[in-house]
Amino acid sequence: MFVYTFNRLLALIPTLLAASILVFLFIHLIPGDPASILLGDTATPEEIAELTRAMGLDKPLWTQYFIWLSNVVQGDLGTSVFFREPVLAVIASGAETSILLACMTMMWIIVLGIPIGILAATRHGTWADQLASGGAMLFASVPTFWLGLYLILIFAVGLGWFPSSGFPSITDEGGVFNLRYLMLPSLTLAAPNAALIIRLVRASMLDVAREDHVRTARAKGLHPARVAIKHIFRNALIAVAAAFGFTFAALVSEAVVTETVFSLPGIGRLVVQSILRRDYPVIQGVILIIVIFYMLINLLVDLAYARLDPRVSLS
Amino acid sequence: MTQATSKRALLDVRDLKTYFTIGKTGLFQAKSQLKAVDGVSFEVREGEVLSLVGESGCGKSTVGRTLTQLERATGGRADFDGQDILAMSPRAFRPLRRQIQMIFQDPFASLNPRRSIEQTLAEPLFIHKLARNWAEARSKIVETLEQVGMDPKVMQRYPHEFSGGQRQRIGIARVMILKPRLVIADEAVSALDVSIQAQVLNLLKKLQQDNGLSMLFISHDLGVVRHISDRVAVMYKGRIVEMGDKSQIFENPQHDYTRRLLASIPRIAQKAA
Amino acid sequence: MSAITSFLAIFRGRRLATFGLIWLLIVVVAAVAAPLLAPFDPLDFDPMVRLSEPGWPYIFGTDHFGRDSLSRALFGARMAVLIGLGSVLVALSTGGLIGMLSAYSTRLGHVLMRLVDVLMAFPALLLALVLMALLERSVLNTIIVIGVVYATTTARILFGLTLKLKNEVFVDAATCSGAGHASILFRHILPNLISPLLVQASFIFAFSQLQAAALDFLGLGLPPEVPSWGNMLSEERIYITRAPWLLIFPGALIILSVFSMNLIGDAMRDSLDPRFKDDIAGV
Amino acid sequence: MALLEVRDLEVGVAIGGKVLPVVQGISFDVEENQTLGIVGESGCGKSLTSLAIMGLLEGSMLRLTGGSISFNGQDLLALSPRARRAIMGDQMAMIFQEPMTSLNPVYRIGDQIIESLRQHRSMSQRQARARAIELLDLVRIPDPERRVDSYPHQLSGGQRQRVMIAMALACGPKLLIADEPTTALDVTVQKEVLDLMLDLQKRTGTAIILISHDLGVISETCDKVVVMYRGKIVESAKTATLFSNMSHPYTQGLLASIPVVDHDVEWLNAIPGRVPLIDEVLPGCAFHPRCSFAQASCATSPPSADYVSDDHLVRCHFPNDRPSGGEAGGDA
Repeated sequence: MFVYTFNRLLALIPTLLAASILVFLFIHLIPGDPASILLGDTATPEEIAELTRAMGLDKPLWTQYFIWLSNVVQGDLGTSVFFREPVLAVIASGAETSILLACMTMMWIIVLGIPIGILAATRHGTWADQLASGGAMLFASVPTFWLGLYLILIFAVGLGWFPSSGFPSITDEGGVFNLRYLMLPSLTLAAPNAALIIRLVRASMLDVAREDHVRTARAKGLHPARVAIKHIFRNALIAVAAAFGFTFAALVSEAVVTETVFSLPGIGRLVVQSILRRDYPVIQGVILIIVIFYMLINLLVDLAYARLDPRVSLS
Repeated sequence: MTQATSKRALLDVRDLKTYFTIGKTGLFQAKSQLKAVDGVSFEVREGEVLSLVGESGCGKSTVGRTLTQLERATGGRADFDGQDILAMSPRAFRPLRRQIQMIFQDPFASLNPRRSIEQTLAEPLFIHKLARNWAEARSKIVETLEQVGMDPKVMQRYPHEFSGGQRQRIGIARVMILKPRLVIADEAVSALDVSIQAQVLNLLKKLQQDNGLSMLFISHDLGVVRHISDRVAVMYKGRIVEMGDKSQIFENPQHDYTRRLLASIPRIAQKAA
Repeated sequence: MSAITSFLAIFRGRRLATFGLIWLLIVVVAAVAAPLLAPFDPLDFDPMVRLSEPGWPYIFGTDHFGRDSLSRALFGARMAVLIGLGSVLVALSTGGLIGMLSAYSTRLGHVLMRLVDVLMAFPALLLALVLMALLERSVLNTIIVIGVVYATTTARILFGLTLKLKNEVFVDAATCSGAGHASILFRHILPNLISPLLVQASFIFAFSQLQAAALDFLGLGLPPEVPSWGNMLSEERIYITRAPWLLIFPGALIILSVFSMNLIGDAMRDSLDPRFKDDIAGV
Repeated sequence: MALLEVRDLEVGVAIGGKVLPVVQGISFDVEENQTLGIVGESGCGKSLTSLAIMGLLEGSMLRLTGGSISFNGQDLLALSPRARRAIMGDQMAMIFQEPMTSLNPVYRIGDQIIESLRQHRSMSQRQARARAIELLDLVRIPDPERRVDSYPHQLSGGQRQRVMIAMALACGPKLLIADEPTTALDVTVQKEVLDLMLDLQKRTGTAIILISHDLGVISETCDKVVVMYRGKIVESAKTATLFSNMSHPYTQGLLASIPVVDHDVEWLNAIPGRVPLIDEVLPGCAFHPRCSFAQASCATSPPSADYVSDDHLVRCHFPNDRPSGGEAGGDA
């Protein structure tokens, strides 16, 4: 297990390096002088000269890359044009909101997606199945922001059950009750993804149900519910686990929209605002961090996958 | 059945080796090798049927796939009509493919589901320039389909419209249409039901005799092997453990493995016969 | 002819998917005939009638500039079809070719699929946002960006499918007949990829609508003056309480179209060869 | 009274709103300590018959449309699903054709045997594990204490089939249904597995239904044989009687189609044509289009199954008007 994890981490390095080159090149793809792009419109010629020297912007591209990379490795992602603060600090300020939002969303996805998926598969062909799988497909077809706006209209403006926007930290007054601010955003974000998981659980279970070993399990005289959970769902979980990596990617993408709809101080909204503010150092930093995070998530998914399926050899 | 010993070798295989690299998953893991075929020598003479018989994983199919360049040989040589076909580049080997043809096991997988029977049978004709136009191709297709016992009217149909036995006949037609000199039959009747297997086996035997074909017949079924071969080679773990005339292998087996194989076959106790 | 009948056969006994097909036909007709069908110019604004409720002559009501919503929705169908088809074209042609060639030629595959892996390390909408940050807001750029995002997944899928097909016995059989690489790739492998590609195309079409709407909403998609369903939602979102119809109509149009396309894709996937089904992750 | 009595069993497959018959009027008895062979080519309905007896048809397009199954004096079809499950895996067990896919890949083989044991016997986990090791030893898996913790993919095909047998025998069933148990195995392994099954039968007295397409396997292992063609029994008899006095043209043709290892045959006496499709309607004898003895009446009226001698049942209009056995047997 350890050796496998280590091997997998090593295998990430080339992809990560390649991705970092793309992220590095991002600044250079923008028309204009990199130093003025990084410093924004208000920069003085002295500042530009200083940055050009510090980042080796007058040197060949690959030298610039290594200077940038060594800065990144030391935690220096540059300075935000808009905030005049280190990029890492700017990103960190949005981390709490985004991570909590992601966790709550994942909870909804699992709590809603898996049981409904199992229900649809075990009641295959009945009205319950049609309702669940048809409903899931409908939810997967709804634009996230549209759903968010209507949830605000109904549950925040109309019924007043939940706040409509913003998120004070859970360390502020209110403590964990501040999580109610994330109720509607997490449901919004969960809806399309839970829908995908419902469809996936159902489809994988129907596939597994046709396999020979399920017939063996039934021939033992096991109760159908036991066959469904222990033999069908357990094996279908392998395919579902593999999809959680994609779900995470979808989550990151849709979080950008959701955080914007609900005005949450998270990393997603930071990306959009930075793009609109042309705050390129922040964009670059956020992308790099998300890519690293995404790769680690995929590694976790692979490890979980290997645990779920003994045929995947870990040695 | 002719006495084959006097005939000249059409295919002469010497010390054939085919290894596969398997199981490299981590950076620190050594590659391991699977020696599927590990030093096999035999010859197929003009007009004879040599069978390669053995159990699953013994490497018999890999021999056939290596000789048709579907797998790359690791070592050894195979002289077809005096030329080493293993040393040839795929491009140089291509013209020779007309003479060395292969029949596959699975009649459901060996025909492209998106191509009609006519398209499937015409393709080799056009590749090897045995037909200049569709009219010529069609007349050859009709002739070959009749040869394998199929109604030529089925030409426009697609593989899914046929049963397993019919598909295998089409597969044989694809081979016979090129008038090859050597046919490699890889478990050609194994996937068929007994009554259909008998039909196809009779057909193969008749085609072989009528055309004086040389055949390398790869099979796990000793009954089938006895029925069709002149000589038999028994394979075990990548090597040939015993080779000889059919009568010798079946009546007077020398190697322990051959004996065990023969003893394992369930016999029909038929008193009245 | 038989291709059409066998396509229609998929919808036999599937009422929802048939409904989806009909709805999409309506959208296509609306897109083609928008100038004939639209009662007003979609860009013409009349401050006198701003935010009028649905009724006569403004069947879907008017927006806060006083533009006719129905006319904008009809021209929006144009954008929907254009973006859908465009993204499909970009994704399938680039991603499809990369995936197919990579699987067929192992050496080329190593390089190309690494590149795809790297691109896939960027979550979809994020990749689109970053690309849009570099580009001007325009219809063509939106199409290219969404197409590129789905080109990566398409390449992955086609890589897997081609690898499977390459190992099919009928490919071996064609090799033994003497067929060359081009013939194997285009006569033997490609025809077997058509149906999976169509399924993939229908899912890309569906997703591209959602992505385009999201980009519009974030102010990074089509130029604001272009009448698209996403822009209609984006511009009028602050009027959600005063004029809810302004968001309901375009929202419903997007949902119905995406839902229909998903239903069609799902129906088509069900009719696929079971071996290929798992490779295509749709809804 | 026999252990298992099957009477007029009918199975249909639901396709496009219609139910097509795929198994029709199957009747036979299985006694304790006896092995009954069911032989036929693919699509003849032999596997469906076994699934119907076991109670595994539900949940698919297949329906049991008629007949009765009495097991150990109980009418199985009258039982509640719960009572039926209490018999499955306990008094009646089954092993399947594909040893590679018939075990759940994600569980250790020991746990899969233990699951069977604890489903029907009140046993502690520890007791069940000890019993699982005993069972693995019984089916001659080497080093059972260690192997009990193996996953299926770590075993060979033959070993997996032994595990399947161990699992089936876990609760000491009165009837074991083996559906093509050795078809996917090599001949040497086949022999070992068949020998093992017969040996265990000798010790436990279990009745066996062996389903196979291989007349050789049937001939070597069974006491009684049922030959099926297109969903019906065409001939059944004691093994010795059947193989020395084959009376149905299909059975004779089947035998003549097999290339034997013990002597040379120039041409096989193959049955012409192919098995009719399930939606083809044949008003007369289903075999008549392929039968070289067919007469006009064969095409129009279906033959009934009649006894030609004690225990020897044949479904043919002319069971005695032809030279029997050897003539079509194709010896050269």
